[in-house]
Amino acid sequence: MVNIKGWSNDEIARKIAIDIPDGSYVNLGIGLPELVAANIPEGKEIIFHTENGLLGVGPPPPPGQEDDELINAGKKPVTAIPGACFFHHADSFAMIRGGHIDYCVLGAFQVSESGDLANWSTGELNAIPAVGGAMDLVAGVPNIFIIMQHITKTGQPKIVRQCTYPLTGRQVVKTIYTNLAVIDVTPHGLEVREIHSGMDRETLQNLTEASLSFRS
Amino acid sequence: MVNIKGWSNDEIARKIAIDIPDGSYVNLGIGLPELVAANIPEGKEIIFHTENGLLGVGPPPPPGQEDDELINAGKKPVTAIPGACFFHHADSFAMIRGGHIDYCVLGAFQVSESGDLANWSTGELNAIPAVGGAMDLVAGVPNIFIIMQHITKTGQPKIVRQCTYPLTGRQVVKTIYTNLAVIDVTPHGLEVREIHSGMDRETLQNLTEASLSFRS
Amino acid sequence: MINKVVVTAAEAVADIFDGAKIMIGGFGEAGSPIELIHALIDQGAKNLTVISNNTGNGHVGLAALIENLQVKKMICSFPRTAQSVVFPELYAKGMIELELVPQGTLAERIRAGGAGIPAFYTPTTIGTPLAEGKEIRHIDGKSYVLEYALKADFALIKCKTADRYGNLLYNKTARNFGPIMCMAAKTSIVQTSSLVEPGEIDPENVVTPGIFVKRVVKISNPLSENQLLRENRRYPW
Amino acid sequence: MINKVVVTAAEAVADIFDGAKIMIGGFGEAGSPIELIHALIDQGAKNLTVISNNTGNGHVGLAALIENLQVKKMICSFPRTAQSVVFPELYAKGMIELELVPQGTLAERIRAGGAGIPAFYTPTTIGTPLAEGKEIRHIDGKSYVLEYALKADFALIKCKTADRYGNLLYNKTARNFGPIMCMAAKTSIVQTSSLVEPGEIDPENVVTPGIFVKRVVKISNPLSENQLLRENRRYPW
Repeated sequence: MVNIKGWSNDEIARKIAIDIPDGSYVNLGIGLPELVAANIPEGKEIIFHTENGLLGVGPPPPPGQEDDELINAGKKPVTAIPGACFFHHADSFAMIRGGHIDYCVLGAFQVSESGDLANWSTGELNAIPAVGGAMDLVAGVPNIFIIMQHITKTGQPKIVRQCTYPLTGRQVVKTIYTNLAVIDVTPHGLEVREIHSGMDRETLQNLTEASLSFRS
Repeated sequence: MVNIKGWSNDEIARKIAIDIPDGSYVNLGIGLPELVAANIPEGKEIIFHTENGLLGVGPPPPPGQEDDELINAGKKPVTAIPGACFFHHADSFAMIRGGHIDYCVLGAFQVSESGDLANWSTGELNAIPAVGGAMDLVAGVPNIFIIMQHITKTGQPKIVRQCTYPLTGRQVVKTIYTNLAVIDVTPHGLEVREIHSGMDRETLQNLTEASLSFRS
Repeated sequence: MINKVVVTAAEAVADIFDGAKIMIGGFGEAGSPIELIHALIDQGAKNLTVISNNTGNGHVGLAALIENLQVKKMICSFPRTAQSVVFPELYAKGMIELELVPQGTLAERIRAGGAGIPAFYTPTTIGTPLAEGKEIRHIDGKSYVLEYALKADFALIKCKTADRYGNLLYNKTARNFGPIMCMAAKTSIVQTSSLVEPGEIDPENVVTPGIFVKRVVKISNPLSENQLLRENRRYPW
Repeated sequence: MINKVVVTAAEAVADIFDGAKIMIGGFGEAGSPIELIHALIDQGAKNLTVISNNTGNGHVGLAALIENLQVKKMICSFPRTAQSVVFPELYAKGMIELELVPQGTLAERIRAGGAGIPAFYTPTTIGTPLAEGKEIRHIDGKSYVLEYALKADFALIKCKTADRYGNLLYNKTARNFGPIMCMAAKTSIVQTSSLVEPGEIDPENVVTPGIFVKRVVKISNPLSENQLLRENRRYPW
């Protein structure tokens, strides 16, 4: 195991926020991905979608002003920006499945070298399966970004040749943002676009089961 | 040919209006069927649907108060009752196809003894085909009532063994209201429920290609 | 005169029968028709199949219905949430069935049920274990699974404003599954905080047209599930 | 900053290319985006496939586009109305193709195109000539035909109120195909009588969410097709 911490979660989220073009419609998964919203650079206007029926998600409300009926997909209280709109679940997933949401940022258990994603089940026998909207998002949104730690808490690689966990979708991931590197999924395999300054290529490859190429 | 005129169009429409239960949701076809709305008995509340996106169609507006953007399926100006609502075409046909509209009243070129309906095309070679919402209505609405003259202008029967014109739907008609009789389509064939006082059974049968039975 | 208003929640759910298929609105707490669910607990119908996005929280609302052993099977997309304890326990014991459906497919199947579309193709689940055993079809070079419509005998829905025709307005993200469940259920039962005269809702703004609604009950101050959870309440109390 | 407002109708339709598939809103006159259509006549794109419920009236709007020989094929449910003269003439001469689609199937195919549903089953047309050659499937004892989604390169839509995000409100029965066509077209172009600031449209009342709209043009006082017909006008004038 390597002791490098690499970028903070906010730093990773910031990289994603920079890569998402001005004017995009974006859905953020529950947990880490939610950090992206707070890291959008000044002057860039991004519209956030939450699959439970709101386009134009604003920042969290001030304490005491939470509304039980204004929440995001993670069931956390949010606000609505001026110009927002509410709609029902079939319309919300029409936006997703129909390819209208430009970017989606999700967490992951595993990503494979061909961009397969496993993020809904660790396949444990007694666990209750729960999928939510993840499979719809990867099936419908053209640009799937993954935000995650590069390895598991026990040091296992999360970027693998083949996912061993049940898949959320096949060949769906576009770019993986970890604490150690930014990696594009290309037709020729995984290509490292950026590497943390405390990392060298060999160490990064050692922490990654799938083989990496490096942009020169 | 027989010279009996039978019931007036308004009298036929009135019979239909009496047969539609209080509280029903009803779609009226273009032309003759529109007469039903004006003949609803006092005290009965019927909600009229028009497939171009309005539930709660009211009476025609007073002259000079027409609104080009408040029309019915026949493109005639209408009004909206208090409690009406507007919606888009996919939602409107969800009401129709989903079985939510209780009754639909349509005109017909021909009705067969098994309840087949032909009302969209006379099959002429050079005619431009045009179907509108008729096939959706007969596929989705559980109770299809037909309002029409018993025979054509040239004396041909319109109630036939087999439709010769292209079908709108198979086994869809529930009751036929003509100027001469009210006829139910039953599993045992056509059953005359009411006959115009100037008509006898034999004459009616002579004006009808399909064979009729009579409720005793 | 059309008047879909019934006076009590008990009256509204009285004819729900053993073995009924029931859609229950809500995404987590938002939109959960808690008073109608409690009335159903009092009423006691058993062997229900419930279609709802989640499985309830704590020991109130949908969780209490499950805890009361009235539910044979859940059809949902996300059966565990932070505060969901009842379902996981019964599921581990094999005392309740689960049909897991991706959220968008769940919504589309319900909408299809209401719209008279018996089945449709969707890209969701292709290449995953949830597509196993399903019919797959290739259209224009992409793969899709065949999914069937969902319908129900009853729907229990919460809204903000209603009139006697059953026209509905919802509140913010509490709208979620309400409109499509009203479409897909034979008998849609709606609790509303506010009851108005026909025409008071602008016809341009109606979210659920009255044609999709059978009964409306006024519940002026609906309980807050979050509040009940904080107070550790259990239904029946 | 997101700003979908473009200044002129000419600019809004400038990139419509020869051979494009275009959805045009409206049910008869109601909702017909007459200024956008006239801009498309001025622009001159040819060999268009047009998806619209009707084929226009008199010699203005959609009828004028057809008369100007820019339309190769119409996909519609009702190609003849009392005042439709141009299409019947060209059709009789074999100068324009027609795909006839029942109105509800047309609406559902467009909605499917916008919702990422490639195909679905419907009971409409079963037993009729319009089902000939189509795949038929039996589900729960009933027969259904398979219908495919409709998508388009562009949509031309008329609305009442819009903001710079492209959130839209419509006027009465002029809503008709607008919301679903905005969903199904890659580039939805909308003319609006009124332009407001974001937030002025209540988020509960938005009919078309801005995500489905690419361009908005303000046309304060749109022409009345009926008025033009009464005056026997022809476009180009």
